[in-house]
Amino acid sequence: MALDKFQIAQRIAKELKDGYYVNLGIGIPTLVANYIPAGINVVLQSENGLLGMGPFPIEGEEDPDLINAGKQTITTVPGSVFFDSATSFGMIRSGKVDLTVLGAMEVSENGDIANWKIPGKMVKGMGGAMDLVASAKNIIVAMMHTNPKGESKLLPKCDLPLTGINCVKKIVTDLAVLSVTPEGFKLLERAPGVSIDEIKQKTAGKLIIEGEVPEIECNS
Amino acid sequence: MALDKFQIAQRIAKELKDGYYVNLGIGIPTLVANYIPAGINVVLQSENGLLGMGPFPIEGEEDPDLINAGKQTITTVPGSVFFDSATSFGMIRSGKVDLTVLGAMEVSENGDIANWKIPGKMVKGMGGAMDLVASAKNIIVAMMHTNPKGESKLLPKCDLPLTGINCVKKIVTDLAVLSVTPEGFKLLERAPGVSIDEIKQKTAGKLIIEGEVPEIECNS
Amino acid sequence: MSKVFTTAADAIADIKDGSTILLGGFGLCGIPENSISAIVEKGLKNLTCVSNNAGVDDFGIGLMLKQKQVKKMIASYVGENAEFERQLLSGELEVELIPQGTLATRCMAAGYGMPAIFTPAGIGTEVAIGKETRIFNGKEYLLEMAFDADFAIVKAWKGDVMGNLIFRETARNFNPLMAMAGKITIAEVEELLPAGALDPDHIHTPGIYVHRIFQGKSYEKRIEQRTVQPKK
Amino acid sequence: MSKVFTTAADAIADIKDGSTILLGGFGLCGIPENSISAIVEKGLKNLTCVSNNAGVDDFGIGLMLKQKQVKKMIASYVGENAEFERQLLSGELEVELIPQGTLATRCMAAGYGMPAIFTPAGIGTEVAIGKETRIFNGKEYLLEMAFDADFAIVKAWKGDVMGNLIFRETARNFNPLMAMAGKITIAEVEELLPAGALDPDHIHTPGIYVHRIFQGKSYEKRIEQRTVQPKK
Repeated sequence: MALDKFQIAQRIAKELKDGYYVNLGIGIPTLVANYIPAGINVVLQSENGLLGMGPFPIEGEEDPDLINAGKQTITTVPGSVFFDSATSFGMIRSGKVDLTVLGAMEVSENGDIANWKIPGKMVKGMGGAMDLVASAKNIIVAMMHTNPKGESKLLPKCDLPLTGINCVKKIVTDLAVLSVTPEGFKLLERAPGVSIDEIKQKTAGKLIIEGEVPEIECNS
Repeated sequence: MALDKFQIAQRIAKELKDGYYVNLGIGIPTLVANYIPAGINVVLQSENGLLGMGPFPIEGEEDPDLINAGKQTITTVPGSVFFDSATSFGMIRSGKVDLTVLGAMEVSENGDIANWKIPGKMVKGMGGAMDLVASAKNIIVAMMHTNPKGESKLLPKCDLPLTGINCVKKIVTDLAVLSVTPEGFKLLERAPGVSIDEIKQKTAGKLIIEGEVPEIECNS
Repeated sequence: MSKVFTTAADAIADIKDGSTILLGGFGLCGIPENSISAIVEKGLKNLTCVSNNAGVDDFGIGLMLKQKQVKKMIASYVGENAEFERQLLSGELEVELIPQGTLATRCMAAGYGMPAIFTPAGIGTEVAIGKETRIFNGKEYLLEMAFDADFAIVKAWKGDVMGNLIFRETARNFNPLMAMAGKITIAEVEELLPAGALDPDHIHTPGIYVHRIFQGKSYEKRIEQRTVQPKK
Repeated sequence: MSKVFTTAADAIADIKDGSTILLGGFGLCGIPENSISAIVEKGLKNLTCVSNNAGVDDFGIGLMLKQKQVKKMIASYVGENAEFERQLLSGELEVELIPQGTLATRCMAAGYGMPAIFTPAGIGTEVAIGKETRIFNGKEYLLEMAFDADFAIVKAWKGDVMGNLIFRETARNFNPLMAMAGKITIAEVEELLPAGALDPDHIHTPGIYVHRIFQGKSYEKRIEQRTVQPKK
């Protein structure tokens, strides 16, 4: 059975280590914050200018001066700090952010990512995505394995305009966990009950399967 | 009669305009702060990281965390602001400081300045001088017209290692006020009772004299 | 020589048609509401606006777009604006999209007197087309130029008559960077205080970067995405 | 994973002979007194020290020089130190002098992930020898590289357990810049506070840049040039 978006987020949360500074993109990545394992302290960065992002505010306590990079009202945790956007991207560019999680429309077997533009559709802009993917030392992509038409999003080469090159390290989809290696996508784990054949069939890029492929552990 | 160092400072103070941000170097330039004309408000920058430098503290009120670029204990005036040294040189480099006054060992007729190093002597370093002269939009040099050996410090070309090139706009010495023009040193004013001949004799670089050369007005 | 202006209209009075203006804010957070209203009121035309976003249909830079005052928009993300989309598709509006960090750093570069900076953002993408690249320590970077803008308009929380500014929370965002980058910088503040009222250790933008300052009126501070948890 | 260390000796325990260390401070103002003592105590050798100045004979980096721990000093001004002069003239000590703004900005560049910056400081002088120059808008600039340092050691006024730092007055100087630039950054503070004790709008160095923090002891804060006005 394929994972739902909450389970994808939960699986990614297992990649967190104590003391990590983490940037979570919009969509499924944001949900990762809900599954931080016990005993693990991470600091969430929001690239508009905040370290120490907390949950959404209690209704009635929204502060228009306090938003995240998705423009949502948020809160802070004790020890938080505000800074300007150049400082924010400075810490991203200098590799101080340990992990970046973001969504994608396509990932190629060499780690290229496309997630900002679809030719023929209104282009909204790349926001901070290009900065993040060009600089982050560890990028995990959270996405569905196939697009709504059923076509693979894990490709030999991206068709869509690129956001960045050679940058994705790991991919967690509804079907599998894969790492990006010099040889291609290496299958690390599969969703409970999902066959290796199904993953093969839905992965257009080169897929490497070595030995037993365990099932993803889902707590819920 | 040649000006003393206080009179040189006083003459330079007449170049100040209301609203100016000013960086004063060590030595005679520091004295300029004592002669700011009435009705003129200027903000003094210290390149270690302060806008709004005030006078020396009252004895017993020295604060080791509060020094100027000459490492002297100082005070601040209301509206002052502290910042790091990169911000400080950022505002210098981007031309936000209106006037820089500094001392020199030699100035050449094209506005080159040498003031940091004497071959054969222990070299202490350029400090912020190279940054200041490379970036300041308006540089006035305060110095004696000749060195202790009686040799001119206004030269066709500097002999000493340079601090910066094509940067000095005006020079106030014990003998004269001169501007640096594409044609050479232009004599603007002379010290009371000092003859044009004396200035000619003590200026090794090309000297331009046009029309009457008024005497410097000294209040004290 | 006072930097203090009484009204937004006075502070922006010499901005001319065709000017390039940096506008602070991220989404609708920390935007110079009063200055934007004054620009709309004045009816300036053919502006090039640099701002991370382009407002929404009826607020922020969206108000200037509605009056067709903007010739060119330079931004990193322009999602939430139907009128923007219409003008873009009809060719009335020119748009240049640049990565958010590049936008921020090109402002900072201007304020620090650095003519250009190197950033890896956009390497291997269409952003890099026609731009110089260079490898340092095995990594490829793009050369990006500092902004050269006639005016910067920013919004701060508190300011003093010397032009010193303090921002609040994430309303800081691009404001201090753009404040450094304008040839003329105009700051509107929620509270304008006398010299000495702000702690000199707490100031985000030193007054040397701010040419004009005024106290804004009736800030709406509209929230773009109200996300909350239910009361317990 | 706590960043908090109990003693200076613990915080610097893994610094090795031959390391490159950035040391905050301007003159004797805002220098990491406790860390310097610990480095002297530990007897580290062959260090490359980057700091605006080199202390005085019996304080600051001067204490390290006295023990002949410094192989190379990178600074902008090294005036006040007889032992320094002796070692320099005898060839025991290597010295590289660089303009103060270049020093500051090369630290900042490292912290901002910019591999190099352009500055006009030093154009036409011996500082430019062997360096790449480039003209932007008719003005010539030097290309200067970001620092690549093993450790940065800085001194702040207040800090919290997250590594967030606040500096006091002109003791800020190079400290926040070097804090950003170290592969490992060690901060000593006069007062170490719990998370949440510092106003998040007032923090100068975000904790992400600080790997270790400890509360220093008995700061001497020596004054180098005591200049005063007489009491009235």
